[in-house]
Amino acid sequence: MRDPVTLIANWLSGLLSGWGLSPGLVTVIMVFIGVLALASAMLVLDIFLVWVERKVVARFQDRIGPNRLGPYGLVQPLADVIKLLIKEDIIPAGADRLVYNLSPIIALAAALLLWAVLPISATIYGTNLNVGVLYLVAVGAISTLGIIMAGWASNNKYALLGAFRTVAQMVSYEVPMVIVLMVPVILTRSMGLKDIVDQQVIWYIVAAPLAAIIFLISNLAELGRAPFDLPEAESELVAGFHIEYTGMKFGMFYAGELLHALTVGAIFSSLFLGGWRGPGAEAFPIIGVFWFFLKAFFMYWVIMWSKYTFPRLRVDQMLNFNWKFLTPLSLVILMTTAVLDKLLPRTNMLVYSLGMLLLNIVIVLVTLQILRARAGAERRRVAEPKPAATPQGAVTASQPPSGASQ
Amino acid sequence: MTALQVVFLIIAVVTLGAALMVVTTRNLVHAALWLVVTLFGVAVLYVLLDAGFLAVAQVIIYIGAIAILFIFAVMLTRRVASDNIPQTNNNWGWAALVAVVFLGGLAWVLRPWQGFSTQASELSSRADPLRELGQALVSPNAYVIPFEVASVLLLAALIGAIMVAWERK
Amino acid sequence: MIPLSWYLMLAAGLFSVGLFGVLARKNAVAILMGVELMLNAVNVNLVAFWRYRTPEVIAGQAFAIIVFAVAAAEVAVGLALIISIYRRRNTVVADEIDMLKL
Amino acid sequence: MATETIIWLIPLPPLLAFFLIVLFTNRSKWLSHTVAIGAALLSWLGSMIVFFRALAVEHFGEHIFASSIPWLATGETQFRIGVQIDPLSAATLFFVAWTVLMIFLYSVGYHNFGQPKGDHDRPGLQPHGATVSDAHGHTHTVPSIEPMYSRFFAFIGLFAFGMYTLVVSDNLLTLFVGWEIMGLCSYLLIGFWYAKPTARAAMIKAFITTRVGDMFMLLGLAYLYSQTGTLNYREIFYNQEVLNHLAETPSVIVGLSTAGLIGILLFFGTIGKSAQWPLHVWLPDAMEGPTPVSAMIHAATMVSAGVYFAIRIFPLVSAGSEHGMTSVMSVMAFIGAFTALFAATIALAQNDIKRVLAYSTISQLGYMIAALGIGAYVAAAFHLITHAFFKALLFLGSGSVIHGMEHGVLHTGSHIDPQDMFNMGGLRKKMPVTFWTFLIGGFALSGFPLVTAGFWSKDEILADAWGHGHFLVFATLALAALLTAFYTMRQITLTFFGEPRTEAAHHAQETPWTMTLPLAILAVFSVAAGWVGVPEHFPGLGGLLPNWFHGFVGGTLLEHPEAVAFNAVPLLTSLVVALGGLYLGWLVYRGTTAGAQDPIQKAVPGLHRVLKNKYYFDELYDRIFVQPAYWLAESFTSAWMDRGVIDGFLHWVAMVSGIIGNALRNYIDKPVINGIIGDGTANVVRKFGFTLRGIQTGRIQQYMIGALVTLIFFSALFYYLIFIP
Repeated sequence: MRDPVTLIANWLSGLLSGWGLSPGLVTVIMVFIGVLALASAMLVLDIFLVWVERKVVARFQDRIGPNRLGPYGLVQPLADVIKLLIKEDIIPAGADRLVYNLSPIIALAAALLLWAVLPISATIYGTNLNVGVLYLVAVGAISTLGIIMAGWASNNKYALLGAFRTVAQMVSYEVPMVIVLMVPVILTRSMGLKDIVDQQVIWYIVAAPLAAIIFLISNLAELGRAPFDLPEAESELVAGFHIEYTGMKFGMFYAGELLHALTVGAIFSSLFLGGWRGPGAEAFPIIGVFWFFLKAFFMYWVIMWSKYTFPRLRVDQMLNFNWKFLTPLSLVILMTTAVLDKLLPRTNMLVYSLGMLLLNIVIVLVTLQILRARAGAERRRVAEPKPAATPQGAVTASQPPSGASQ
Repeated sequence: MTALQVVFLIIAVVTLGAALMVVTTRNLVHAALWLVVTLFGVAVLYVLLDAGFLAVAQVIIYIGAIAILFIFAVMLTRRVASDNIPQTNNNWGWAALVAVVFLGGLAWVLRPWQGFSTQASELSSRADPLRELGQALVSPNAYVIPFEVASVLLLAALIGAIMVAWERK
Repeated sequence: MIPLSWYLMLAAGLFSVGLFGVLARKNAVAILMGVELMLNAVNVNLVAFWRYRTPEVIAGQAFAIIVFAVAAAEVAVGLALIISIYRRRNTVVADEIDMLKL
Repeated sequence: MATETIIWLIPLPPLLAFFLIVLFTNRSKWLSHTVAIGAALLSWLGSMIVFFRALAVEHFGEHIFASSIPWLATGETQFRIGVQIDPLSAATLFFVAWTVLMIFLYSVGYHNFGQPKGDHDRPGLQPHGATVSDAHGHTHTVPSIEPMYSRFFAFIGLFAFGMYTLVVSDNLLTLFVGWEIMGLCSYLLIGFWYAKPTARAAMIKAFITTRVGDMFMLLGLAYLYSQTGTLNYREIFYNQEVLNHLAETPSVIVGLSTAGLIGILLFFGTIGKSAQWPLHVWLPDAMEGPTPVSAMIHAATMVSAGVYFAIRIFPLVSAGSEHGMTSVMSVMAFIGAFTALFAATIALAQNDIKRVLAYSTISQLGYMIAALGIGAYVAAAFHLITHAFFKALLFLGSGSVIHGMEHGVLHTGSHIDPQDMFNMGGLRKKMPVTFWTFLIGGFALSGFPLVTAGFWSKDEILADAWGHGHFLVFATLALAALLTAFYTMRQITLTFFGEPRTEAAHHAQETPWTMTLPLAILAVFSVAAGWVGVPEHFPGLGGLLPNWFHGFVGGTLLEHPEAVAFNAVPLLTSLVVALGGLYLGWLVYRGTTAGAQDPIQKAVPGLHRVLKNKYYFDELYDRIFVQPAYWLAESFTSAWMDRGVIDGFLHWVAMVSGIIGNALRNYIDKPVINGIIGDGTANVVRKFGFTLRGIQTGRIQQYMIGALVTLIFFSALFYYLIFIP
């Protein structure tokens, strides 16, 4: 009973094969059922997330949030969904119908597809891709595509501009994310997420805290939330790429975004916080699920926390921060961890992790030192008194410059 | 017809159809999107050919970067009201003919080739293509040189592209 | 199982479609797309030959990776050129870019 | 100093004078004439030394003064030139030295040295006198100095050099060089006053006619050289076998031996130079030159050079004359005699004082040539020398008469010809010295018996003619002698006797001492020279003086010519002829008054007109030679030959080439080359180019299709060729 899910799965496959289906077909059906179960679970969770989002945001802003409908406003999301479903579905004139309708689907699908790889518990996982990590990046790329299609199809200049900004941001932040993503891969010597989580007896946050932070930051940018929420900055671009979307299409976008945030939290936790690892998770995979979701929601909270505290960044600040700070730093981390990995003995994970931690601390100190020096130079430059019109300059060209200083 | 073959056929049809759509649709953005579909089809083909890493790489590189680049390019170079004019130039007849002849030629050449219909051999279980690939790419006696050259090429292309597209004032 | 010939035929088809795209499309970007298709066809062939002929030798896949790199570089530079031509000539139609002079 | 070096040096001072004057001193007149006269003195001194040393030598004919140097390398042999003085050249040298010196001296006075510059004298014209105002104010014109004074002395210096070279040379070539230099100087001096058109015509006439003679002479020299291989006197004229060889070998012209032909050709040179009958026309016109020139050229030197040359080649001419006169000698005799008579007759009708003397010179030269023709070698030489003296005297005398007359013309300002005898008359009172010397010269010319040198030499010739039986020659010469006496007396009476027929004659004055001194000296010689050659068996005077001349000059020939036996007839005829002529001349012309007509003209107007116009020879030559020459030049060569034939030919060639060119252009160049090859290929290439141009469309996709099509085609081809079998 420690693992009801696999139990049910085996039961079902036995049932099916019992019906005389060819084993291939059976696996196909089983896979299908698995996917269906996971997807529907996620979507339901998605609706709950809407509530969570609004409640937590309210709390941050020192207000209560929806509490009218149902106990603590739990029914509010349902109301929202029903409202969205009822709303008239307007397609802007000149919009590219096919692309217009396709983009919300892709946006949501991208979020869902990520779950295929995440090991929810020791035995419950979509599939054990040996290139799991890369899969994550790939799906991220697809979400970018969706946004572009949305921006393009709605035949609206602001939408297009918003789409461009989003894509620029996502594409540029993808680079540090992918690089930093390699750090856990180096630590576990495998790209499969299942292996990463299995290896994480000692959470990787301990071994590579800096990598974790960079991963988190870049993912925030990927989501287009928090300090980096330029795409749908209300004051400037109204609602970014999903201006023209109304009704359920907008709902899908909104839900996709929330789900994606949760997924990022889940990925972060599985990569750096040991995923389903927790006391009793080994023995009872179902408890693993609990730990997994606990960590996921914790990270989700952190994301929301950063969203409602940091002010919005300017576009050039955002890009500079990425290309001039994050990318070089992540490259350095990757290089050093790779080198150190070769040096440190893998036999004793604790020593290994501490070594890695030490490395990270050193890197942090060095970067702080560099930043402080650069900041000092900048302050001096700004503070330097710029001379007013020097007498030399005032001299007419005809007289030789040397003699006119009296 | 095994399931796999059915899957293969579906994917083949999807890929070829998307490819045809890429070269025939009038709206360029649609062409780009159909391209994405084709690339996706190819990625799935890789999966069928047990080259998982390549599939994901395909997705990341082609769809993630190149397709988006295409879309960017199309949007940047869009001229007003030029979407619905026929996008093929006037000697498409010849092009079609050449393509068909090419296809025929290839097929005709491949037919007598004895290895034409070899069946897929079982992958030895212990073999881990990803590891082999990783090592092949960096081990000196295999493909490190092309790998390094490719990196230099990418750097050059990077700088070149920026220089060329630089908006000279 | 799927015989190698299917893959080859698929690749050939994809290649010739790409070829047609290159030869027939008016827009330069579309031509590059055609080129991409042809490169993908090549990749499929490479991987197919790796899978069917010599699974023990990783050369096929290595080549595919290299083709990826080259394709990416090629598209980057190609599109940069096209954009600069567009800025200078205000056209991307291949037939109108027939003068070496700017 | 050795005699040979002196001989070498004799010709050089005048040449030096010529260059000094031309290059340096021509600006100052005094310096120029001093240099010239100094040079003449030096040469004269050298000649006298050599002459007297020659006299001192016993049998001078055999051992003569001679020295020669190798001058020209002709193949392996060296052509040698040098100097040689033998008795003949010694005698010639003597009279040449004297006459040249006298003429140099005379020219100073003649060209009015010391007189003021002419008012409007122009170089190239005779001085026209200068107006001078004496102490108390009234002006009168005085003869002015010759503007080209130093130029005159330079030319006569060059002339003297030519004469001396001719005399001292030991071979025919340097003789010919001297000969040509004198020709040039006569040309320059005749045309001294080159502004006068008549002078210009005369100089050209003189030069051309002498050149005709010289051309034949040159032919003769060349022929001689080709036959004998040398031109040296000793090797030819004193080498008997050479002479015999020449005499025997027949020449190109049948009937004439080589010696004969060469003789005739060389004799032509003498005819030209000494103005014998056919080529005599230039001498009278040469009177255009100043009188010293006429004297020098036409009395003393140049013309006598011609005779000297004839005497020099006498051995060649007389080679083979054992059996009577050779053809050449008969030709010489005929021409000599005829010229003597012919010139004498013309002299009768001349009014100009100098022209009469010119014709008398021609006739006297005819005498010498006739003497040579009949073999009287010594007599010819003797007459040559005596004639030189008294003819120079007569010419200089006439010069001083003219000079006196000019004085009178300037004084009276009347425009009459100072040279015309009919404007003179009665000058014996005005110019006594000139009168007496002129009289002596005249008597010597006409052969006044016993006293004058002319008598002895002319008598010698007549005696020889009679002695050798040439009676025809004797008769003509006697008649010529008569006419000579007659016109001499005519001249003397017209100029000196009677009353001055014109105002100018009335004011004529005696000429300065520089002119009268030479007259006096020459007068002495005209008399003394005769006594040198008095024949032994002459009745009365015979034995008094030894016939030195015959012995001395005879020595130049190989075998001595023996003196001819005495015979009374020639002696008597010469006496009668001389005295008769003189008396007749005085008788006819003593009464002529101013403006009177010439008695002869009154007597025989027709003959007189013919004589006056010199038998119309000038017109004859004009018609025979000059007109045809012009015609030849004008119509034949230029009109017909040049324009007609040559130009015609050229035009024809041009036309033909034009036609060919056009034909080529029209039928080959345009249609074939331009058409087929040129444009044809161009069109083909263009067409080909056009078809190919299609490919260059600029559309990149068409290129790709093209490339792929060929790729497929070739791959199929190769596949089919290589793989299938």
